[in-house]
Amino acid sequence: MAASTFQETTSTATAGSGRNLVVVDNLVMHFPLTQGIIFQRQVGAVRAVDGISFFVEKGETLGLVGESGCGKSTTGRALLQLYEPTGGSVRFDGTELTTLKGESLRKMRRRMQMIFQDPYASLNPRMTVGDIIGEPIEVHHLAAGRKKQDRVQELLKVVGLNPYFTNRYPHEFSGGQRQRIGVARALAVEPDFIVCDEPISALDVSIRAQIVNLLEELQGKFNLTYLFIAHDLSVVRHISDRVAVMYLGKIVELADRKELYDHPLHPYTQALLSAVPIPDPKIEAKRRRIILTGDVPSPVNPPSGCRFHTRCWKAQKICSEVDPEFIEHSARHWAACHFPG
Amino acid sequence: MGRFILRRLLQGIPTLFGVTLISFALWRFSPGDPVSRLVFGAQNVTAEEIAALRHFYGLDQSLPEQYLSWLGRIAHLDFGQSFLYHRPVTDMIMSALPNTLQLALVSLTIALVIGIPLGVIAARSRGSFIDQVVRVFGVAGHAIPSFWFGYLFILVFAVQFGLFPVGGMLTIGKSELDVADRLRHLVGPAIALSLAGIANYSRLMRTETLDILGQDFIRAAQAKGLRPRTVLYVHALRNALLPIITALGGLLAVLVSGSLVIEQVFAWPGMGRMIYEAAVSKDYPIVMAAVFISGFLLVISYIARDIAYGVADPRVRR
Amino acid sequence: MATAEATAPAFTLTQATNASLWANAWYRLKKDRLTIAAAVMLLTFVVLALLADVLAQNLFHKSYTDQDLLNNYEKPTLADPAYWFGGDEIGRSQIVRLLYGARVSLAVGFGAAFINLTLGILVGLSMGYFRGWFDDLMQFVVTTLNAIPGLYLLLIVAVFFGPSPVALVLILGSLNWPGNALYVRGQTLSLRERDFVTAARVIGVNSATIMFRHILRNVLPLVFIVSAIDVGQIILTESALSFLGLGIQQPLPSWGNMLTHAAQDLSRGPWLVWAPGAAIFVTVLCLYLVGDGLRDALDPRLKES
Amino acid sequence: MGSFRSYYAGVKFLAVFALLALVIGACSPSAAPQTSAGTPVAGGRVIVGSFADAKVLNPILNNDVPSQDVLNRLYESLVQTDTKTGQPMPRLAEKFDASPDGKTFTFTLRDGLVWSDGTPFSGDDFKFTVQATMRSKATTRKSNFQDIVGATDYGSGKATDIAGIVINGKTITVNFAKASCPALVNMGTFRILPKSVFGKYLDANDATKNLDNAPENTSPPPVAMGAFVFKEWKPNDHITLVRNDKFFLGKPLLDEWVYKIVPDGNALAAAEKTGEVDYVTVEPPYLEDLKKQSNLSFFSYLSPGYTFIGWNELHSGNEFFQDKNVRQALTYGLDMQQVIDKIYLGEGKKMVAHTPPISWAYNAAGLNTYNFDAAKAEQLIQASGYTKGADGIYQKGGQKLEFDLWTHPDNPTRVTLQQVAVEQYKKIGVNAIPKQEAFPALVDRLTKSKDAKYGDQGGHDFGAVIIGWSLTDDPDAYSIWHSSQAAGGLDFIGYKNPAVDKALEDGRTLCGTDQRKAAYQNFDKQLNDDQPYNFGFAGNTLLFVNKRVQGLAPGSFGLRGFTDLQKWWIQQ
Repeated sequence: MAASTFQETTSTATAGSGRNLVVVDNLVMHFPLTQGIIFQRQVGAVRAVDGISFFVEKGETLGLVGESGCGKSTTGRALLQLYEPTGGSVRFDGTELTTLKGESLRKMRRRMQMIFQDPYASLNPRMTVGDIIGEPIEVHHLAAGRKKQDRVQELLKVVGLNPYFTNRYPHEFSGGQRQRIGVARALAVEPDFIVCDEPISALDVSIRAQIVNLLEELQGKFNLTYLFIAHDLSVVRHISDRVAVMYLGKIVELADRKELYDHPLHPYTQALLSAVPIPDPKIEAKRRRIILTGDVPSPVNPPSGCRFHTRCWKAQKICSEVDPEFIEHSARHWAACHFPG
Repeated sequence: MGRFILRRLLQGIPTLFGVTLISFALWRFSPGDPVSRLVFGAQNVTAEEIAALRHFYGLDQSLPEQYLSWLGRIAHLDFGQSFLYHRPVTDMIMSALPNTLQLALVSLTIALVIGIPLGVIAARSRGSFIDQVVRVFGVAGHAIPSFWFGYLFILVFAVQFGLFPVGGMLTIGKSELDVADRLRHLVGPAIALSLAGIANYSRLMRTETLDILGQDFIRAAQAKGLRPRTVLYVHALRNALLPIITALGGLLAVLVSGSLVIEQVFAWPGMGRMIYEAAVSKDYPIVMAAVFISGFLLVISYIARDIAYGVADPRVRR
Repeated sequence: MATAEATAPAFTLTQATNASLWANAWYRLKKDRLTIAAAVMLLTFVVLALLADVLAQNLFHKSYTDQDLLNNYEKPTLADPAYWFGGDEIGRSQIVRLLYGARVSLAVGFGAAFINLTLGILVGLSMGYFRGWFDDLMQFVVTTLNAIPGLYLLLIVAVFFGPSPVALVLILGSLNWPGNALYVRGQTLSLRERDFVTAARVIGVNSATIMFRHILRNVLPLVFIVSAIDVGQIILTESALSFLGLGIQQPLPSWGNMLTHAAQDLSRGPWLVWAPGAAIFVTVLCLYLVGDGLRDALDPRLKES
Repeated sequence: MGSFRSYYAGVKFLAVFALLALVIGACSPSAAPQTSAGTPVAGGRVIVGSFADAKVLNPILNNDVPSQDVLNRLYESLVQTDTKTGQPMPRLAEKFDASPDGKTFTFTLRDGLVWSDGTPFSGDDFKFTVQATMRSKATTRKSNFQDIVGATDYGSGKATDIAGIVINGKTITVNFAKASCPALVNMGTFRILPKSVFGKYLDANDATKNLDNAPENTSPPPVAMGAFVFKEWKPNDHITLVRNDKFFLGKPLLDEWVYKIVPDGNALAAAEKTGEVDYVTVEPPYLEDLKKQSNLSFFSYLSPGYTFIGWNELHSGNEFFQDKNVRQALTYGLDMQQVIDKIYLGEGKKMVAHTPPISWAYNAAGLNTYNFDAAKAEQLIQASGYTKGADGIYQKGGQKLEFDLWTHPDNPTRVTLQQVAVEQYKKIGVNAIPKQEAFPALVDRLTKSKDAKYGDQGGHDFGAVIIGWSLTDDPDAYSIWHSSQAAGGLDFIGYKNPAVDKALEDGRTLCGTDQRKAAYQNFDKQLNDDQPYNFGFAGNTLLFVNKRVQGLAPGSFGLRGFTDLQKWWIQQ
């Protein structure tokens, strides 16, 4: 029911099947820039996320890709209500999150978790592994005492760590092991949905596959839904069911994985794809690489019209004047471009 | 730059306002009042005289009136007249402030000149006997209560050896411009006042230098053929500059309000003694003016500090 | 007066993550004999202060108020334990008064530092964590308090409350916290942006728990070090206040008021000066050395070369 | 420091610096006469060390000792009490006379008196000073003059002249509306301002004009009547005066008289040793050390004043202070002589009544000496029906002999006395609880606070207090002991005794020497028996002067250390 009302008023990208777990509609996240000490006045805003809409279906993995600073991490965090969004709505399993406060929000947190990019920074150096993984269990009163201990050990086993490590501190582990601890902490509350914020970018290349495999394995085991954030398309290719591409606070293209990789519509997606190396040396040799010129514009003062026009080789006059609509060009394939294809 | 300074000055106004309000409230609500002190012990004082005195000092007004009329006068830079001394507060501050500044600047210089090398020396030989000696020595002066240090200095250097005068700023009868005599009088109080600085700066420099020593550019600089000591001092100093400036910002204001104990022991006619005497006598025009001025100087010193920050570290500049 | 401004430690925690904090610290500390010696000395003073009653009753057989006016200014003598350090102007035992003075001075020092610490942490954490108007307001309060000459505040407040030890603890404890608060605030501002804090929020940990379990735990070791030096400063400040007649009042002894009194009586009882002077000196020095030593030990940047 | 504070605090207690005629004072035996070495020569400078700076150099506004020290060098008075004998001596007036009814005073000026700038000195200067005082809004000195006929009318602007002061050539006649024997001292020793300088600040027809804010108050004009003329004032550092060649007692030998501020007691003693200052008065702790210095002369003399313990008779819970037996017991039970001997090195005298032993009005005959007697103290307490409780403290009807004993911590002397008193009283079964409070707060407690029960009768919120008086040279003690002073005045212990009132009134109205002496003897006998205070002791002034300074003649009264300043000279 909710989905249908959306259809009338907002972008079609929020309309999925009835199995949607997360529906994001016109989400806006601006960070104000202020001046003055006692009497602060706003002098502008960092428009980190500037009106995006998408849905995540139950059990799927949605990849969210974009350059650093394009707002993808902000999207993930705003979605989890770590920031108070400036505008728009986020529905989780039918519940509007942006208006939730206090205890009810805290209850919802049990169902949504996050895995962080930097496994060194995301674990409190002053807490033991047992405390770190035990904390969510304790906070949500899932178990206590001996049972909590058992649960922690079980979780360590699940993520492939020795269950007897509970008394150790994070610094005694390697990067990969730490990321497993982070995963265990996320799993501790038995969530439905996990935002994976570039969970492997900070890891050694040799371990990345292990973590991706672990995540995939857990998804199957616990019926998890992922929003998988990454800064290049090669990473999400393996794990994603669908992929969204972000540029400067906007989603410019969203499609099923195969569709997006095979038929990218937006020039920016094409440029990103061109940078992905292809394992076949013959194809790789012929591959045309699109080199983007210029810097990413400032999110404080984004370009008029299509935000990509300053770097786009296809740009026409209209691109700098009219912001292209995000429309469904083919089934479940949305893009925002005046000259798609 | 001009706009930056102006903006910061304007931001200081609420602070100054708060400072004066707190001081006024403390002064008024603490027990004792100037008139009853004046009258107590003077025999046969009449009730009319007491009433006249209250009126003369403006104490017959309501508290808000007193505060507002003080604020009104401040707007014209009129600090009023001292209860105790019957003279304009501005004159009194103008006679005490230069003395305090003179002492403060000299002691600050001593603290920097001794404290910085001590810190670097300690760090260079970290863990060694020298380090431990310097660590103890750097702090030792500060660990002695300052009045006791003053007494020892006087007993040994003034009474026993006659090297320095016991106190005061000038030998009676000597010219104001007699620099040698002035310096002789400065030695004791300036050293006593610099002890805290020596302790702080030597500790600060030691930490900074240890940090530098762990970094690669020292080796790089050495590879370029620079003398290790030069490299160390230049780099350590540069890195320590920001924390030292931070420390100086607050310190200057502290020094300006005077070090009562040292001024007391060495008979130095500075701000500390003036504020102290005014505070115990409840001579509020002096206290309020002194608090206002030291608050103002603090605001100024913070601005100066921020400017110095910009010069020392381009990243901070906006 | 003490210039507490300059004592803020010059390093931050952001890089401290990788070190096994206490284990490494202890390893480093063991090698720093000066710090160990200072710590042992401090501990001795604390133990002696705690044993003041026992020693006074069983060894010296005098209370700190027992007078012997006829035999005042007793010179130090080995014959009577009570006069090992001599007697004062009304014939009280100097050594007994020193023991009780240790109790008072240390209690004032640690008590006031504890209040400074608590206030500094509470305010600083809240400022850094909540930011916004609360931070602005407290910034204003802190700047304003800093802008009033501390001496003047002390004078007025001391006149206000009278010079009892409890009042003194409250006064000194409520005047020095702004420095601690600003320091904790700075640390909190940087820590609250760290991922482990975000992770805690994702889990649904409430603000208070985040502040105290996640952030405070990371700030605390450094704040303790600042506080060690704070204790020393407060003991010195008490002696300066005694010098001005506003410190701990007789008959209760504090090292500060004993020294002040003795210093005014230098020609009649010179021996009265050295013990309290030395007690203050050694204690403050040791507190500094322990503070600095701990900081060295905890600072991950100071690698063994 | 403590010494500074004690001195400083003492300043507050300073009563008027009166110097009356008729004083038959005795100088303390330890004041050694100075042996003059060599022939006096002109030139040189003497540096006087002081704990505190002068505040205001105008006798009308002055309230403190340091200012008085400097003022007395600049300005002169009609009469002056003799330092050693305490007798009234001619000063600017070569003759003076008081009528037996205490209402008319006549002064005859010397010939040829001139100010340092050559202006002649006349009775107009005196009259002007009285006028200026009456018109001032910032003075506490009106009591010296307000009973002069027409003075208050002049002050309020109802009259354009003071009718009671008549000047006839060299003769000044002052008529009082009511008898006031102490007026001769209070008025006669008042320092006279030059009308030629200050006259412009007064307007006979405009009572709002006064010299309260005259710049000359802090920067005196180079017009002096005293031995020295103002030169410069560096606040909190020093004040320099230079010789007045026209001084009426002869040109001073010294070129300069410098008042140097050294606020710390230890530093001041050190400065005296090194010769940075020539002249200091010190607290007992520095006595032994300075006595050993061969370059210093030592003078010791009793000053009019004493340190006492006051028992507040109007304090709820401490009603036992209304019981004479208890008060006497508290005097017997504290060995004051031992305190003087051990702590003040004998430099003081035990007091058993108000009038200073050096005063002409003092008579030891018939006064109980209250020699220390703990047994007697307990007997007295028991005689009043008190019994010793299990805690060793006497009690009656549930009320224990227990009270708060206040003093101010900035005076170590008083704190020490407090500690001793607490211990010794404990031994006679009385529990004194030591309490200390900063001086301004204590003043409020003594004068402004209200006791819950006796507040409307003038009762204040303290049990007992250790504090001190500095007294005028005249024995008049009306403002401290008259029952009219219990509410709001200096009788803050609420002592009321009609016989004492009568004696004090006689002392003010019956101006004959014998009559006054009898009155004050009566007064002392009453106080001696009543013991409303433990009268404590009077401490000596301990004066050290560098031996290069010659020609000194210090004593208890009048100009004290600065007598005959024109005769001082520096040995080369």
